[in-house]
Amino acid sequence: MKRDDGRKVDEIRPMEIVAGVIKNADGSAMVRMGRTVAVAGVYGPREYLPKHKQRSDRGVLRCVYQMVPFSTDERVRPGPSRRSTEISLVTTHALQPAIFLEEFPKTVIDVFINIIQADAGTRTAGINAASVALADAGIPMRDLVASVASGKIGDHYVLDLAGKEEEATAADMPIACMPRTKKITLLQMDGDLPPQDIKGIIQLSLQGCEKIYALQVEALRKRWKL
Amino acid sequence: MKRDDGRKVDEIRPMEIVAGVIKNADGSAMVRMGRTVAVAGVYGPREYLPKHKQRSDRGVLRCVYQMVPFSTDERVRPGPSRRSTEISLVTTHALQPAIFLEEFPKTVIDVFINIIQADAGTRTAGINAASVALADAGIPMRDLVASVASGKIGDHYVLDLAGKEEEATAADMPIACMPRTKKITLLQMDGDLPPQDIKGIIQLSLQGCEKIYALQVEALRKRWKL
Amino acid sequence: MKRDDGRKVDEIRPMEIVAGVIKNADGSAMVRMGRTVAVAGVYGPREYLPKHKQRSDRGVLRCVYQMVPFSTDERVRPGPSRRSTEISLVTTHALQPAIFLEEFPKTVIDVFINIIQADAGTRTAGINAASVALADAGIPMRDLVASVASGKIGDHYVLDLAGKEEEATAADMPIACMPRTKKITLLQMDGDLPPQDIKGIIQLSLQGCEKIYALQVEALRKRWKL
Amino acid sequence: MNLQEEYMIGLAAKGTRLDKRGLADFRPVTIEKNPISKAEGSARVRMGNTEVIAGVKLDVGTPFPDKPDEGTLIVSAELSPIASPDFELGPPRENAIELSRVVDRGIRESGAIDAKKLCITPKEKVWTVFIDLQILNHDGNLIDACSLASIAALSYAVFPAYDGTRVDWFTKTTEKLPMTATPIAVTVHKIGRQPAYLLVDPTREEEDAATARLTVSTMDDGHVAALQKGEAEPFTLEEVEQAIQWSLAKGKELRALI
Amino acid sequence: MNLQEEYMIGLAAKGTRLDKRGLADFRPVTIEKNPISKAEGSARVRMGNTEVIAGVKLDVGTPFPDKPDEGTLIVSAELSPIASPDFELGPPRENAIELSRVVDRGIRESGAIDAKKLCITPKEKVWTVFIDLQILNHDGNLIDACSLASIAALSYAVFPAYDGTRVDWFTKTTEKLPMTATPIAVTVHKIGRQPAYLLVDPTREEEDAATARLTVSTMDDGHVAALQKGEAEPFTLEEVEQAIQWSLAKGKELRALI
Amino acid sequence: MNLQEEYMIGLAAKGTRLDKRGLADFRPVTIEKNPISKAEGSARVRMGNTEVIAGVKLDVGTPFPDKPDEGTLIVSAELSPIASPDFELGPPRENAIELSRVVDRGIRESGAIDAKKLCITPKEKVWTVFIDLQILNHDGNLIDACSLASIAALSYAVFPAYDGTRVDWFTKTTEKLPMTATPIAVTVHKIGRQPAYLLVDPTREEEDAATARLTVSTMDDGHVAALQKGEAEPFTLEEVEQAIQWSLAKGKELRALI
Repeated sequence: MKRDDGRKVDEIRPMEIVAGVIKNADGSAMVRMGRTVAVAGVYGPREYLPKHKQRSDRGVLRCVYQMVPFSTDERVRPGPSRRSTEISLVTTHALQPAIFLEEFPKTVIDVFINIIQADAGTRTAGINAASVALADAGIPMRDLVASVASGKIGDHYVLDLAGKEEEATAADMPIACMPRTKKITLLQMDGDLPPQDIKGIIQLSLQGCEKIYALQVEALRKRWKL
Repeated sequence: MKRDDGRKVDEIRPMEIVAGVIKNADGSAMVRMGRTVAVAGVYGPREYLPKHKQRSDRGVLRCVYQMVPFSTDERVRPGPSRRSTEISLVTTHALQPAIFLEEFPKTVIDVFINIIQADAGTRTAGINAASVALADAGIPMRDLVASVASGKIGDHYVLDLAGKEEEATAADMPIACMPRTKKITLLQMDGDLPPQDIKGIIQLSLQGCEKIYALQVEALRKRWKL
Repeated sequence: MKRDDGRKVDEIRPMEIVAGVIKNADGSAMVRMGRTVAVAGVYGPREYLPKHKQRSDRGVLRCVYQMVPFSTDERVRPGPSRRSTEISLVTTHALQPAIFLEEFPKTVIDVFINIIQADAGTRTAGINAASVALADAGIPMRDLVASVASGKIGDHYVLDLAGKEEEATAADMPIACMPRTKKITLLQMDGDLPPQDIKGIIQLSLQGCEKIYALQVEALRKRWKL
Repeated sequence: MNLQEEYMIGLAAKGTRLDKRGLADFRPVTIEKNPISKAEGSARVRMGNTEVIAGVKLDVGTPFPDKPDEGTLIVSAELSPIASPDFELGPPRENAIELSRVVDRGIRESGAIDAKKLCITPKEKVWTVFIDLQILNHDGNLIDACSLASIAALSYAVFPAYDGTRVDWFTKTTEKLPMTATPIAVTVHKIGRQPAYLLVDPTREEEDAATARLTVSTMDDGHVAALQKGEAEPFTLEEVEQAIQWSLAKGKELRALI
Repeated sequence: MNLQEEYMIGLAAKGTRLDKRGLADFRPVTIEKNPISKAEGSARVRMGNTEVIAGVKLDVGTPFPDKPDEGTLIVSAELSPIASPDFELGPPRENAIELSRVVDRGIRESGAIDAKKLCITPKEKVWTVFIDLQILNHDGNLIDACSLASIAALSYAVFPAYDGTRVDWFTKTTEKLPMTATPIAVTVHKIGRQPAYLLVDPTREEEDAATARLTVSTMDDGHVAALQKGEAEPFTLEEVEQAIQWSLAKGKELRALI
Repeated sequence: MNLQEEYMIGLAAKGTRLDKRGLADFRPVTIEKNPISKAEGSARVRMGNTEVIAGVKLDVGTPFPDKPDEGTLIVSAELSPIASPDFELGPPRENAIELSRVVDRGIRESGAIDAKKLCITPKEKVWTVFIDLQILNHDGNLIDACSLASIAALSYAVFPAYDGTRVDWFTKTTEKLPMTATPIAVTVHKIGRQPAYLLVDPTREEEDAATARLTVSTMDDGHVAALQKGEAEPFTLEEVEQAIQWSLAKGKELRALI
């Protein structure tokens, strides 16, 4: 099968990851997946105020995903939407298992994810950026989190959907995992698939996440000059 | 005078009252008056937070009236409106005199009234439900509060307006009272009436409230298996 | 040059200042400049709550400017706008240097400015009123603050723009100053002017402020029956 | 109950008040006609130290689908913190909402404006009447002061010029609003519990001590157009009848001032 | 982990639960058809002590510019504090938003409604389908209860009369909505970490102890229409497969109730 | 005044700063052209460690009734907490509002865009120009950085395709916006009180120590298009004149970078 942009079905888009792009943040990263660009900034761990929200046994992770107004064809209105609120929530859950939050009682770790250009896969690009930004902030982690959205076009499982593939696919399935253990931390799907295809697409995505993981590690190595 | 639904002028609509309909609530009740259905849930007395809002000499009663979006012909937008804010306020005042709030300093009693079907008289149905729900919660009360809206059509004083009678009446006058002492705790009126008619309509409504009161007591008896 | 309302280029509009117009306020004033009418009320210095906002070394000044809905040709929607938020901010900064805030640690001084009729120069009228209201409240001040907006029509520098002059002017430049030292506490300008004109218009406005200052002092004298 | 409150009740038992008024007496009331030339109509009402301005603005809008041939009315009251240390910044809270709704219904439901005469093109264009209330000083009895200012401003208002496309607020016509009646709200307050006393036009101090109130709007022909009980203390039927009588009498006096 | 939680995990290890159910068992489920006669369609779902009503309202509006010949769907869930001491007043928060979006996508993306048949005049007029969810008592598993109530209410709904200009909600037709399928959501919850156990239809108590959940929406033909993982504990691929199998089986049972 | 502040004032007295710059020196400034291909025009500006992106989006809307033949301009700046520990989530506060209004007026009131050329059909359809500002890192002098990014993005922007009914953002034309001038904002900050010193392009640290600022927008022809004083310390007329001179000189340098 020939994809619009010449990729093979199991190939991710050209991907660029740069850690440390925001000077003021404790950790940060920019991730470009094809034409989608996400920037993540991490502030914390810092004292969680007001105090009654603190957890005495662990820190709290808060992620805020938002699309910058000029990131899409039709301008996005600033401010939270129902969509961005949901993505913020599932992003928090996608990243949380990777962090040793129990080491930071009473604190909050804030992760801000701004999508500055959107062309499919913004939540996955955001998770990839946030994961690197958390590591860049020196926060102890079990593993990085890698994320990609895949689907099925015709008879093929297709990795890292882009552009008009989002309309052509029988289903759009974003996934995030901790690559070392292959544990799935984000899983969503909309569409129409027989059960066996779900397994196939998840397996394809898990492989894709390994490639992304390698790029994330490389970006951190470059940042730390290892 | 013949009414659309066959009732006599001094007859209330068929009325059903069931206490204890919401398992999670401390007290609850459903009231059906014709096609109007109100559900009330009581939570409390519970500590009033933030603390600076507490009253050291008595508890605070808070009622929130709202119409569920599908309760009317044209869908109601969710969230408070000026109308629902005002009804919440007059409902609170209608119920408050019946409660021994001085026995619960520093607490708040929350009453949530949801109108799930609306066909005239929603505030009065809500007060009737809330009153039973407060008793169901075991909160000490001077009396129950009963409520009904009446008016004048042609030369007749007409009890418990329903359906198109709201348009035909010279005035719409919802009232609430503590039936044992006939003290009036809610009184509103819009329309055009000579002063003497007001007395006549209030008296008719006070009689109607006695019938409602009997049904409220019966519902509580059934609930408590007396 | 002949102005629409017959004034000379260096003449302010007929101006009326009355101190003490709001009984409940600690200080207040009404200022009429032509058809523009501003009312200012001062409450404070009073304890600044919540406490974490208090400044231990000085008091805080807060000004809120708003236009009353019926003050303009086309009705203004109630509630803050981006415009009114900005004017509130520059008004606060225009008045703050005149007040010995260091004498009132932990307090807040609230200044509410309501424009009840608008015909050019509402922010300057508001500052003039607020300045008198602060003095009326007995708050120790280095100086009063006087304010006026001027511009350039044709070849003339024109003081205190009114009505259609706002459209005719090459630039609209509101200014506020402490007249005794001629220090400029507010300066804004929109339009198109060669640099040398700016100096000329500022000088004209500083002279205008002296006349306004005299009227402010007179109003306070009258209020205090001096 | 505090001492001040007890003292007021004691005075009321003797038929008098802190400021020597009788229980059924208003403070001096004045109405200033059209103090705001930018508004289509306006009125400044002073009741003692209470001072409010009502401004009427007119604009052309679309009718509600269920009343395609009637103009619309929007009454807004903000309790601006300029007028009292009790008021706070922010969107209108329940007290401000009740105030504006009581004023609104007193005008709307009484049919004081002939809404059909505000229709320009059925289903498409009608006049919208905005009444905005600015409280300048709050010393009690805002419902009566705001209601009076509103109906006065309506009766002073004229239409702006309208060429079928745009409203020209700068040019006012001499055409008055289609008013059919002059409803006047009088609020009777209750102080004490047992015994309780009724009084009108309370100061802010008296209002704080009051346990309940009943607003009665009456019409030129002696009919009642609206009732609204406020606060938590109950009323007896006899007290309601008393309130209506007082409102009719006081309403006549206030109506004469417009 | 508290004692109650440990106890539940111990029970799960033996394949049972606090209320004696098996891990793959639902509580008794009932659906009441059209309890709200004012709605175009409605359904009351009870799952044990959880009780929700879905109401469908229809109105005529404009289509989205990018889908000029399709009707629109708006799903709203408010977690009204009447239903649980955990819920607070105010605009929907993230949990209510996730709930309504999961219900929404389960219907929208599965194509359960033939959106093109909701078009009246392309680019101008289409039917808007509102689904509003009222929670009456929250005892766990709101996603499944709300999804079931929603699809049931849609299948019971009829169009109101429409004359090309105004909708007459008072007069209902007999024409049903253009439904093409009946997606059913079943949410599998996970309790414990290592070892972990899967179970369906948790009570509120079990839900509070659960570490993660996976909602699987299945169709009449055995296909999967939607997945949504919730909460922070990860799933393995094997657990996902298990969840899909359970959802297919339970979904068939629930679909039969409509 | 703290020690750091005193130290900065001491340096300023000698004509220098913490990072060795002269008082009238900017940090290195770079402009990246069209970094956002989805926007109709965009510019990334770096001033030292301050980094902002301005994105221009175009859409077709209705004109304001009082300017029926002119396009509209909407400038929005959100101070996203990604860029600084000082920024908080939520709707724009007064600082963000002042920032966007200063940028807006610098462009609008200078007539830099020929608004009449944005008219498609008078009274009905005009182009709306949205400028959105994304701060990526805040190290001071946001007004100048955002103003520069905005005017640069405008000058790089091209119209999307438009067939009279729908905008096709996917297809960009080669037609540029009708720009007539290039206003540049330079903000002069004041540190100390007596004596006080002026400097340009402060870092965040210097900005926190500054007591006042004056933004001067200048045009290609040496005219001044806008002034905006910020913060509470007053300026003398001499200081204003100094600020204008610096702004003219620095503005020329910055304009050359576009």
